[in-house]
Amino acid sequence: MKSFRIAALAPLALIAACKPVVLAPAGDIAIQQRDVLVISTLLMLLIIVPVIVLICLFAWKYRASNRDAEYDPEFHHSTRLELVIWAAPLLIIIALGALTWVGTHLLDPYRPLDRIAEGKPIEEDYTPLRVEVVAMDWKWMFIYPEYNIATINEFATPVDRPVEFSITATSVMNAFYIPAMAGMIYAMPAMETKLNGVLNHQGSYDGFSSHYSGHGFSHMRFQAHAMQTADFEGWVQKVREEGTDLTRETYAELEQPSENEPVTYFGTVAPGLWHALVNRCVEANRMCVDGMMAVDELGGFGNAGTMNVTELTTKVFTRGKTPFGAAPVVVDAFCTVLDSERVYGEEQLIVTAKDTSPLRSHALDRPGTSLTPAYTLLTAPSRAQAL
Amino acid sequence: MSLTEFIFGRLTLEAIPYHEPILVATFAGVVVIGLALMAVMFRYRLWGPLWHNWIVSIDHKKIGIMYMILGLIMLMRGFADAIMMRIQQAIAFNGSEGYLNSHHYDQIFTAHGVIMIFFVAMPFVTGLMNFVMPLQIGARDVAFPFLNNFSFWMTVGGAVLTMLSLFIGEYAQTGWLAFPPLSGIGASPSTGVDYYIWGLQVAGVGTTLSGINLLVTIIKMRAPGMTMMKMPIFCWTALCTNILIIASFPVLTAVLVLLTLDRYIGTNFFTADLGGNPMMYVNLIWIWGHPEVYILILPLFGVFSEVTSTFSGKRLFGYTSMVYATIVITILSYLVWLHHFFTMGSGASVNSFFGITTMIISIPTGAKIFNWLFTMYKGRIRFEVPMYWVVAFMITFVIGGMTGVLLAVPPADFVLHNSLFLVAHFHNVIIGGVVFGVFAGINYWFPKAFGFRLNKFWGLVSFWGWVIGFWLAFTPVYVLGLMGVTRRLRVFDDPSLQIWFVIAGIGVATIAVGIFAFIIQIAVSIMQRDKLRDVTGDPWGGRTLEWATSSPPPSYNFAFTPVAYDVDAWHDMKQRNYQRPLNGYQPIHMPKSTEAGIILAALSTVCGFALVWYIWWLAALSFVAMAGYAIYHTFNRDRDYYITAEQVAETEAARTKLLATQV
Amino acid sequence: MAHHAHNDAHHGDDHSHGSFKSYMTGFILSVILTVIPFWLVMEEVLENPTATILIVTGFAVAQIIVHVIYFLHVTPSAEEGWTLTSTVFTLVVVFIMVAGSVWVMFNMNANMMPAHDMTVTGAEAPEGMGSGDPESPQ
Amino acid sequence: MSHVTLPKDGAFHLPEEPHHPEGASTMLGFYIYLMSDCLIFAVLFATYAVLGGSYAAGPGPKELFELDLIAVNTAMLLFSSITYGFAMLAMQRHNSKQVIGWLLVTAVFGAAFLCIELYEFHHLIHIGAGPQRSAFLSAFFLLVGTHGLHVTFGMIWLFTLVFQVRKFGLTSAMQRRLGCLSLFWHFLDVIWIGVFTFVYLVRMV
Repeated sequence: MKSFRIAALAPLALIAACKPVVLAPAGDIAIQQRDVLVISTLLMLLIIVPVIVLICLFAWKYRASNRDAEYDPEFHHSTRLELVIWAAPLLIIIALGALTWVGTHLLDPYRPLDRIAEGKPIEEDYTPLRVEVVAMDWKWMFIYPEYNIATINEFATPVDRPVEFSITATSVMNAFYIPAMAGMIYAMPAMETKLNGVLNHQGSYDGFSSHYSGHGFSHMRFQAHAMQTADFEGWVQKVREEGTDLTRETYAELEQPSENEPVTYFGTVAPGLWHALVNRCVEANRMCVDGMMAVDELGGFGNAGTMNVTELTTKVFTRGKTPFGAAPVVVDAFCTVLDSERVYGEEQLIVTAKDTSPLRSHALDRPGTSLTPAYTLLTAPSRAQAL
Repeated sequence: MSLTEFIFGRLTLEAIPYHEPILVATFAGVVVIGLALMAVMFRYRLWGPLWHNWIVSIDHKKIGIMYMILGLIMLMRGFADAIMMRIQQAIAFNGSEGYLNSHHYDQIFTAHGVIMIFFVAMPFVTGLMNFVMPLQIGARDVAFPFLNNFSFWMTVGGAVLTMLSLFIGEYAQTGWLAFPPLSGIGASPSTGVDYYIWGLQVAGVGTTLSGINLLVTIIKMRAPGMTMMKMPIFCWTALCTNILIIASFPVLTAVLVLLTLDRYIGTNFFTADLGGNPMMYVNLIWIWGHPEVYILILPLFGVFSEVTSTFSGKRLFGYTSMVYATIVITILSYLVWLHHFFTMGSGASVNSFFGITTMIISIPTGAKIFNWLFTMYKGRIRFEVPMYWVVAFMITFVIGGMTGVLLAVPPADFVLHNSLFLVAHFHNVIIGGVVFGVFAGINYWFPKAFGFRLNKFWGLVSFWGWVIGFWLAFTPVYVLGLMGVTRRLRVFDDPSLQIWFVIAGIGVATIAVGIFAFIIQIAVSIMQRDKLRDVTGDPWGGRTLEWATSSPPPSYNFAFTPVAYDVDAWHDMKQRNYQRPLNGYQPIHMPKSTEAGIILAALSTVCGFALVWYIWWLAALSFVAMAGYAIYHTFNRDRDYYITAEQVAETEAARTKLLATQV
Repeated sequence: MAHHAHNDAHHGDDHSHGSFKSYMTGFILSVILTVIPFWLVMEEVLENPTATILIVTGFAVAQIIVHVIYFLHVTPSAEEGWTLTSTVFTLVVVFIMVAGSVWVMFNMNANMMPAHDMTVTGAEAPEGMGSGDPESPQ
Repeated sequence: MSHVTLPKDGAFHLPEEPHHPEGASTMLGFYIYLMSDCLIFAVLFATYAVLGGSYAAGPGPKELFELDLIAVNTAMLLFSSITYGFAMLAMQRHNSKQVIGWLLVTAVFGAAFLCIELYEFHHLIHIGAGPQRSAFLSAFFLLVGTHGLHVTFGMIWLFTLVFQVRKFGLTSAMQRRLGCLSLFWHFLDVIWIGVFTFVYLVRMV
């Protein structure tokens, strides 16, 4: 395919201008993905090329004006030929299917890296650089929990250090993509996706959203810098020094849509911000999504659950006033047990979820179906004690 | 609520985009052309004939032709969008914002996708099936002729709503599948998404009903002797297409209802706050979306089969395996939807399952390619225009198929998804498959529909314009995809990309030449119609029953119900010296035209418009009127008539005379 | 099942309409198949909820089959088998759609929904359940 | 028409116009329409299956559903099914009076069903558990509501047919229409089996 294209376009001498980052990436994961791409292409060319040749050949040879060619209007069935017709693509697909199965599992974005580059396996006590990525309207925020710093529209990592991204979005869907580093993955509100990758060569690479997300989408770009470890420490220091504080209030301002946002640094990050923003409870008095889910898993909050909502007063990009139905609401940060008792009396029990097993894991080693949490029922006295 | 608000809902003067010069110019153009058309219609008193012979007609052939015209008109609109996007992307470099702001540009790419799929490809496909299939099975009409007319006008209604958004309000700025939360009321509070929803809902009703209609026609109305395995292959693909329509469009309807409720009454299906899950929308809409791809391509596979076999002068190679390949594709198309969102992160097991099922589809598809190949083998290929399209299709489509399988490999998809590579891939299969097939079909069956052939020279100009234009336009798009450029971008930073966009722009201009040449081809052919006239009814040496009757066929299609003994029934008849009967005609029972279809469709369009603009009284009124009129229509018992034996004899005698001039 | 309406010249379709006996058979079977699951759930007859769910589901499937045969008159011979074919095809698609959606969404949620594997005890409660803001309770 | 016997002499056309009964395809067409409707419900069931556990810290099924009511509702629909069956049997005997009678009885049961459902919806919305409260309630209201909407249209259709049977008698066209409504009505009952099992019973275990 590529050579075909090159052949087609060589006269235009444009190849020099072409920087096919997907075919020549700088990160080990992207390199492996590129390899899968190239191998699959070659596998398919095994059948595509002969087919194209045959199409041209038959079209030419059996043209009506060529009276020398054999004409056999009754040749419309041949069991042998039909077996070949079905078997040939089948064989290719079996090979490709095997490649797919293995490749998909090995290159699953949730799977931690087992090597930094070809021939460089990861040492045991190695921890990846954790980076929390937020797709906002329309800019990217990167939080470095290890360093307690954050940036807007700039990402840096030491060369050869595996990075584990946790990705979410504030309002609409985006996809987080640094083509030179690793494949893309969606960024969605109230969800947390993971991506593992590494950059093996020093340099600056393009990063952007690859899923359309509204008017400012085109400018939703950032630079990903891969630097030597010492430079990275210096960069962290620079962010600390030049940056302001990322408080919940600053965050609320950032959440408002804006385009072409310049690179911004934050020297400190409010505690619990990431958890709160993934779970949509940065604002005061909101129940976090994970809290809601824990309650739901135990059967909801009962009839008290009809009163723990409050009207949505701030403008939120994801919700709006509809022509019918009441104004949009959000779930309160809970009425307390006392509230519940006041309204519904003693017998209303509050239940808590307890699940010690990890809920999620990486595709290769998901620990069965341990999704059912253990229940702990609290009786009235212990409830009072708990609160 | 004030009185104006009650009467006009949220429709105000501000909804008319007079501040957008492009739209004002377009509007002026539409008005001028519209007025000119009206003037012509009045001048030549064409309203009456138009109304009686076309608009209320329930003749499947006329409805088929009207579908094709609708597709063609909408193709112009969709293509205009394409040109605008290409120009924007070719100039928006080095800090330039181009000439389209994001509000306008985002509407354009959304509208381009929606229009090309729903109002170009679907009408083309439905139109071809409508025109050809009943003729091929030797039927007098479809099973439910009135419903056919109604379905057509519903499709038009959807198109009208979509087009209205140009001049009143705005269209969706969400991409053609309108994923929430972006399409939710919070992020898209204006009318765009509502136009999208109601346009598709109105058209969707038409599509579903037409699917049922055509399916029942194939099941119930085949000529005697035509068992399932003696059906022309186009009818087989039409059968499978309609099964897919019936079994997938309800999903679209339902998922749009969910979105509607989120937008209109504040439910929480796809919001992120109160337990909703936007991923469910993506999941559901692709359960519809993938079969939709096969709805578009399968009938064209049928067209290619018919054309290859006719122009190679051979029976189709491997009829049986072709049929089974079609059936396998039909069923498998329900098992692959997740490959549209591998990168959403459903985990390796799910991804590889759907990746592999997707690849499996390429086996029957590959078998089909080989079948066409071996139909050509030892044939005597006459290179008329339709055959050119077939060869171009085969070469283009295998490459599109290859990039498609590539995208089905999840690790590769992770670097190519949502990129311009993907855009190039689906244009490669949709232009290379659907559009090429439609042009092959139009060139092939045009003489059947109108009694004269299309001009070959302009047909070839159109062909080369499209084929060269396509490769010129989309090869750079593939390259850009490999350069990591994502789709739907409006402006670019990297100046090295510009040259590729410029080449793509030149390619689109070349396609424009192809489209223009097609229009000239039709105009020239009409002028040369006497020279191009075909009186035999069988200009190509056809093999299936539609070529047994006159061109254009009489309203009753066949004076006598034909009997089929072979897959290539007409070829079989010719081989065995079939003599056309010249007497003994019987009166023929036919359904009557009715205006109910267009009235009901017009009412639903009004209802859709009212719902877009929150004009509740009008929505309620038009809905009640619709229900009332539908009930009223059930009281109408004057639905059929007989074409007398004398009238049949007269028509057939005229044909006998014509045929005699030929010999 | 009776087929005396078969090929009735009056309306020309070959969709059978059933007899008194077939309707009553269907009705009585339906009543039985409805009452038992309601009884099982309302009286909490079985200890094991999973067993109850499976049994109730089984009864629903049985009752759907009864309805389709006795009320909708779908048989291999009706309409030359086309109603049966379309029913089977529809069921296959319904199964793919529902099971597929549940499977896909389960995996997505497992991968992406925020973890909520925390134990809510006194000290952590505001952190987990509330907004993390000190003044959270009303 | 494929079942028409072929001419014995191997002729390529039928000398006589084959008997092409009016509306021969209607029942099959309508049945296929029902299958497509079935898929709409399948989507709604899938939605309920996926979102049915998302109460958003609101009330769940155990607080909201009253099985007694659902049992009565189910009975109403089941009775209406058999009475519609009796209407069809009366139609086979060409007794239009009985047909109308049984249709009206069916309508009474249908109306009772709708009233109970409306009462349930009203009650839920009244206590603050409307479709806007949580994804679970959205999915619940939509699934059950769509079924109710179908029953409502079935009722309108039923009354139209009562009127038409009186006006036109049991013509073949009327028989066909009664047959179609019969399919529709029993189809709704089939859907209801899914609703009472998967929406109510299973969630109350």
